[in-house]
Amino acid sequence: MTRRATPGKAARYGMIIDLDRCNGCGACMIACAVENNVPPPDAKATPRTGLNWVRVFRVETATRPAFVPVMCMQCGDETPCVSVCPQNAVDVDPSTGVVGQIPERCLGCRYCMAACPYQARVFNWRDPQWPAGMEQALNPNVSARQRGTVEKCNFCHGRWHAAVEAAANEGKTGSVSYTPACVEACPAQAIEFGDLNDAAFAAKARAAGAFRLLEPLGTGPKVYYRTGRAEVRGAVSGLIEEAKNGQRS
Amino acid sequence: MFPWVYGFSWTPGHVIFVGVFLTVAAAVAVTVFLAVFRSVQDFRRGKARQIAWQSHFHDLPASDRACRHALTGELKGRVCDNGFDCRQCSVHARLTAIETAPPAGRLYHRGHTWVRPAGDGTLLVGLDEIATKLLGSVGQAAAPPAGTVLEANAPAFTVRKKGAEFRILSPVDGVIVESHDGSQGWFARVKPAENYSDVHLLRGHEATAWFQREVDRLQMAACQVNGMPALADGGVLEGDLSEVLPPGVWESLSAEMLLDS
Amino acid sequence: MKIARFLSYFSGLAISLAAGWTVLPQALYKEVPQPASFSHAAHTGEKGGMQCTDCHAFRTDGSFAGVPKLETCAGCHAEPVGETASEKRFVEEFVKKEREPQWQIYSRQPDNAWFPHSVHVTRGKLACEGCHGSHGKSAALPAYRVNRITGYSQTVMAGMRMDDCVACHRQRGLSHSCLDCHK
Amino acid sequence: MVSALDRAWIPRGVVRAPLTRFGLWVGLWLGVFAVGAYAMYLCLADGLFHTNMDNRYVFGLWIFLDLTVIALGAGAFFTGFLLYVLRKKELKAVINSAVVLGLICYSGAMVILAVDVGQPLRAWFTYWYPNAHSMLAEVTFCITCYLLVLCIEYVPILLKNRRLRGIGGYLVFEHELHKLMVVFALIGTLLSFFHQGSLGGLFGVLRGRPFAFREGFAIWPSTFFLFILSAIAAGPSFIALTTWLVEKISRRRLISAEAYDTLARISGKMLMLYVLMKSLDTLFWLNQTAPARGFPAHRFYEFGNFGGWTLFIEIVILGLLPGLALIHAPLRAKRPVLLAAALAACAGVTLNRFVLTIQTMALPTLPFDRLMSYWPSWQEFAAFGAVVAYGVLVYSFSFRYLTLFPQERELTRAELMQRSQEA
Amino acid sequence: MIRRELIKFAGGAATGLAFTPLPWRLLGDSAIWTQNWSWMPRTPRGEVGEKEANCTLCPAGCAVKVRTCGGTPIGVWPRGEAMCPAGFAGHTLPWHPLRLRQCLNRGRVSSLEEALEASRAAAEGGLAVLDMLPGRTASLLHRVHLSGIANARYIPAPQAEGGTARAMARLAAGSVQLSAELGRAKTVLSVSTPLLDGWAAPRRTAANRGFTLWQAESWRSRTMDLADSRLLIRPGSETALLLGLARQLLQTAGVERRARLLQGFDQLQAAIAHAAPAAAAERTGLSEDRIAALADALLRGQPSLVIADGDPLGGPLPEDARLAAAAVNVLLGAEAFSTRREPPVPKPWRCIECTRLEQVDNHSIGLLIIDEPAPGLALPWAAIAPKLKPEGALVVALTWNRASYARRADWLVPVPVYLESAADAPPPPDTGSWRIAVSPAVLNPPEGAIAAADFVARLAGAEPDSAARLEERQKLAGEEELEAAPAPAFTRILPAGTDGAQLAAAAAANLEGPPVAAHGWRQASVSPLLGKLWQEWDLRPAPGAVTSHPETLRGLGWHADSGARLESEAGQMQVLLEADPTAPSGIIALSAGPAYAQICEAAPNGAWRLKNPKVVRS
Repeated sequence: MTRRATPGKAARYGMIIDLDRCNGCGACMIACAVENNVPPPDAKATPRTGLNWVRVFRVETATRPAFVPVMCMQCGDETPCVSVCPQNAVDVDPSTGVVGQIPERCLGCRYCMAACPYQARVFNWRDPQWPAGMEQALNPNVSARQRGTVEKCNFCHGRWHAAVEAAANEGKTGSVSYTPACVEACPAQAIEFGDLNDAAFAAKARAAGAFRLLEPLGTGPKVYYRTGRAEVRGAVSGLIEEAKNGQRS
Repeated sequence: MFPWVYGFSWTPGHVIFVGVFLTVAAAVAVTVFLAVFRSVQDFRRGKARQIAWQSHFHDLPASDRACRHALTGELKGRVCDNGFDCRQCSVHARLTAIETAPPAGRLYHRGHTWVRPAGDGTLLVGLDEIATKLLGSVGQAAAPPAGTVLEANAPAFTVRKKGAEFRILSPVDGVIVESHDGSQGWFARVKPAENYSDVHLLRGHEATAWFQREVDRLQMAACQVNGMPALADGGVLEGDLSEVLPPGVWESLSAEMLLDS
Repeated sequence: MKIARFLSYFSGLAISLAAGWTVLPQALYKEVPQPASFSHAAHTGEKGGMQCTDCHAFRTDGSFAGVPKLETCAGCHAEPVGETASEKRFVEEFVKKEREPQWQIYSRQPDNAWFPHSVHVTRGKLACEGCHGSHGKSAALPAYRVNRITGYSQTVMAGMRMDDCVACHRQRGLSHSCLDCHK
Repeated sequence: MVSALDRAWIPRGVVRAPLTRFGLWVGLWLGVFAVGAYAMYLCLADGLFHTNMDNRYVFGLWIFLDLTVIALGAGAFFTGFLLYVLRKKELKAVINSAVVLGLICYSGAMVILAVDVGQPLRAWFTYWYPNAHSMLAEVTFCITCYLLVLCIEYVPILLKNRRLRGIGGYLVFEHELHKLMVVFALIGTLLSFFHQGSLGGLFGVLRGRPFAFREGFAIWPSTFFLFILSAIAAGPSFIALTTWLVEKISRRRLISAEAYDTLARISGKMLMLYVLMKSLDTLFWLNQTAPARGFPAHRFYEFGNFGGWTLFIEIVILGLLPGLALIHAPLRAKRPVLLAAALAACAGVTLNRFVLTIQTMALPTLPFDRLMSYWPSWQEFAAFGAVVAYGVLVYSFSFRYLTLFPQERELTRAELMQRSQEA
Repeated sequence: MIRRELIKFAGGAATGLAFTPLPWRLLGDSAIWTQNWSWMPRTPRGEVGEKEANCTLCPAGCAVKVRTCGGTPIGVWPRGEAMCPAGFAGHTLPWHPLRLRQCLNRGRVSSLEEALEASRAAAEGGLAVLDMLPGRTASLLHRVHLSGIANARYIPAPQAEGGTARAMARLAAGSVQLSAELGRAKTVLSVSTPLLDGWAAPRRTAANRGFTLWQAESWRSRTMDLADSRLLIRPGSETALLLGLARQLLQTAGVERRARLLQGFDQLQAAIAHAAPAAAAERTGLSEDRIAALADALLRGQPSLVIADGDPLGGPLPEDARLAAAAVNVLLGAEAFSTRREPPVPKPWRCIECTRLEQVDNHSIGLLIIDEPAPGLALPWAAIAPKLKPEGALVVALTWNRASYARRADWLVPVPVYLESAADAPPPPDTGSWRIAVSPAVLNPPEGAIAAADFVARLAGAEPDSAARLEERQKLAGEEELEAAPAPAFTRILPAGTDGAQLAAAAAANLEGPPVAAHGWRQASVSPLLGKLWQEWDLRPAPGAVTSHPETLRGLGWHADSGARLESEAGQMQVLLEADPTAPSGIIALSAGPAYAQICEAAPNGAWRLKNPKVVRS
């Protein structure tokens, strides 16, 4: 259910993550939490009820373990979460390709979380709490989400807003370029962010060795992974033919 | 949901979805409104009491709804589905067409009341033997005053006794001219309405066969409570039952017989 | 006898209609006093001679500064300039004690809405009056009424809600997808 | 004074438990309801962390039992359909009980959904900004409509009460409404056809969950039709079971053997049809749909506790066997066999709902993720206990003060006649 | 009749209500209310600006830019180089739940003046300043102010980082500060040191490290995962491995010829006499050809380097391991070492000498001032306690939090933290090139907070002007970074007085300890947000997590995912037992949070040791 896009200005943002560079330090997870005002864990939080918009999996392979950051893939075709949300709280944004999760309309039925093949959506099981006084240090470009609503990575849409605002200040229109928090935070520059509509970036995304998670499901994810190690590709992509040579524990 | 709401979009899927929902909601609303409208109509046309009896009748167990002709053995096991109102009953019309004896003596109504034309064009209405047995003479039971309008099968008056109340159905249409304390057996002299017909009342051999069956029923209902003086030879009980029987039993027994469950 | 039967029904109907249409709109809003009184007319009139942008300016990074801070007022009002009592009170209460006045903002949008003035004013060339009405010409601050349940001011609930923004975007054929305005 | 009032409200010609025993029974279930209400308050006021659900198990005990309760509540619309549309007269004995059961199941499910949703105050958004493609939006619309229809069907039973009958035109309105009952039966069937189906569609459309995803006809996945079939199969069995249970508790004979037989026969036929369609669908799914999406069958069943046996039990033991028992007349005549088969049919539907909600969540989709297990917290059990208690209370009061089983007076009298012959 | 009228009236009112805005407004407004709950925080409003700074939370001192909104920091982002996860949450340190905001005297709120008086009174009995993060300008200022106080000592807390470089300094000619220049090394052997994980290494990741890494460790650490070759050794067998390696290196002619000329060659011979390849293999658990392959790789991959510092929170490696590592480095020619260039100190500052903790004799400190400026710094209390006077000793903790040393201190004085006052980071351990990394004051500290250097200055009656002095030093040092000077020639293999046999004996002695590999992640305690990595996700072991192979757990009778208490003579801490099938069996990996140091003993050889540890099911 997407409204008319501003003509000639649509971007399809995507990411390329180089699994050979990522060393699982977790800087992207903390930077993402700071940028998007995600509350710190409360006493009873567990890895299964925690709020993380990007999660770095450790994947055992025959040689060295690989570290795989998994976030919302902003699926382009047949977006599973958009078609299931009963009140249109989820919508593919025409001008950026980002799948928008609007907490103000979300009524917390969590059906989109069941639909997401990447489990990239998390739920506010309790009221978010920050240490006293820390509200002054929250990011003004992102609003805090209430208890009982779903939230997910939106490619740091707060930064897209800031970029649009800056471009407007100089009178420019059209699609803007900006850097999400995890891309800026990665010490190994393992994550690349760009517009899949622009040929160079798209070519790099579809270069040899690049693959997408759960591609045969046909949801059209926009986050590409790249690795030179066959056993990592087998273990991470789970595709039948690669799985043979990559040992899966 | 509606076109002026922000999220509305004219895609076929959306329009069909909302359309079906609105039509179903409308259908439900119309049906309920229709039911209410018809009820108001019935009220206006005064058919309320009639319908009340009809729907009440449907609740009675099948054995209480035996057709008069089943009693006399003409129709095996037929159950009346018209609230004992044989006036519109096609089966009855077919059967009585054969037998045309003029009504002589008392005509009985299934609610245990009888009617007897008193020479001067009025009708005498009274409780039959079983009803008087159960309720004692109508006297104590404050028969309806003169001037009340009676309707066949509608409650003529209510008998309140020992904390229980039973309504007595009126066998005829008409206006009460004179009421009586029942010591001579009748409790009201009624001027019949113009379209009065006593077709639905039992007479002659029907009455006797019906009366016999009512006695069986009375006896069977009475033996529901053990320790009751059961009559070995099937003779009729003596005296006023309301004194003899314990109140709980008497009350359910009378309700049984007067078809007021 | 017929009307009498429905008398109580219609009286109930009348009372609830009256209550709903008159009492509710007033009861739903509560009035919050402004910390001090302020007259736009006095400042921008021929006596004051100031421009809107003297106080409501854009910052260097293009974001809109909104209501001026105390030091902007203290610039001219270190000492009472005019002779009105309210100005004298303002100087004693706030300027002398350096206490930042907590102005109630009429057009304060909720936290989840992103309204960039640079897009609408700097690039879009929209006039302030378009959304804010003639607030700039008012002689005194109108009463600030806030909705008890939602916490939005009456100005926002009346004319600056999502439907109003979307209507404007639709007129101009601009995109109004969720992520355009929600943050 | 109270016992007199109580006696005045109990319909004549039937025998009910003495007020003390009934009061005890109500007190017990009120206690269960109170505990559950407290658990619901905790979840609504504090937050859903009181449950053991998490970002993987987004649906837990509540959604699983909701689906089961609504599937078993399908007895209401199906009995109504059979009685009013297909004129199966003997079902007149159970129609009132079926309607009350349906009302309890659906209203209970709605209450639990209100607690399960993170922001219940925004529930009306689904009506105001509906997403036509979402199965959940369709379920929400249909269930609320059908709940309305059920309430309308419950009204005549209520107005038949001995005391209410006396007031004004109630009986007249009841009579007129009864004449229009056919319309409500048809609307009920249409609505139930869609929401039972959509509840199945909820999981069939999940492109992201190959374990649950099914292709189907137009926009409806095959689980849409399977859910309807299984609900129709389980509905009559559930009514037979509940009637037998009420007979045991109240120690009165309520419906004739012939009514039992009809219920069982229809349930059996539907069950056989369901088993056939379910087997076909499973074969197609295991060999064609899932492997095409990169998920060969072994990836679903290689984990210890959710092995292939769930599939076998669901289709064969709780599907085929009860089906055969129910369609075979002499077998069906023996009451214990009928009851066992009915119970098995209901258990089969429950297991099917369990597999589609809990097992779908348990299985990992990402190759490097792992199987996770889940056990509900006491708040979840207590909250559902409250709904069950609410149901039992409504049923108990309806059974005591309204005539749910018209044949009961007939049977009681026949029993007395028999007893008097022997004496 | 009235009842019927009432019902009718209510019915009329209800239908009327449906046609008023009341129910619909309530419905709409209550939904909007759920979007603006009063207890949800409102994000700050104001101008978003950026300010260049350096992160001073650890010696790496990464270049950062602090994004502010209306003057309050709302995020710290890398400026050019990389940053570790904790750096991104550094700006929330001022609001850390454990933050100390007022002076406390044993829990009672008091004032700075009272603290100063009590300190002056106790100072007569001998003043000592224990600096938990030495090498900063503030450390210099401590030494400057202490020069004005009679028998005052400045004690830098022993750091794990740079241990090998300090050991190498004792082998080089002339007293000089050395630094392991990882930038110039081609092959590195890291022994139980988290080289790629928090050892001042945010800049160094698996992809851009520029050298081949051999990691020798006794648990499956993150560096082990990312290393090129992995050597799983038994806990405590570091010295045995290094001596075996030395013996292997001496097989090659060139190395032996050069080594003969150096002093202490005979002590080395005595030490490696017992380190026959079979013995070394048996002690470390590696195969002989694995050690040979290691030696061969180090020789061919010159310039190569061996680092055996140990873990910042798990405890430094024993002295003998560092000496053995130094010896191996000398055998390899140690081209990768360089002389550390210190930023210049302004002429008028006269500083007293540093006294190492071991040199301080017992019961000699009347007033101990602990300067703990940043989170994640640890030193066993058992090492400090004996130094205090038995009676009348006063402990003043100038600390940022109410937890770590606060339990032991009589006085707690709040200090400004990162971004609350101008401060600089100590020199980085992995490079000799010099720079000053200063973090400016973006926020004002809570009133009542005083910089540690100013506290000591006021104690000494001097001017509390630490900010001005930092600026003075920064101006003096100028902006450009001076390259590291080449390392001086090495005249010895083992320092004078090291008895070779004693070194070999120590190698054997270390093996008796419990098979516990203590390791810690210093950045974990910077902010609760770091819990995202170990509590809300399992990317890192939680502080206090005991992880080992399921069989090992079963063997010890513990069952996984259960809480327990680890007790030793010096104290106890809460632990969580976790089973990890990919962990090496027979070894217990203890993720030491800040609490671990409190329950350790400081062994004479500098390592932290758990005195007869017991695990009690809690």
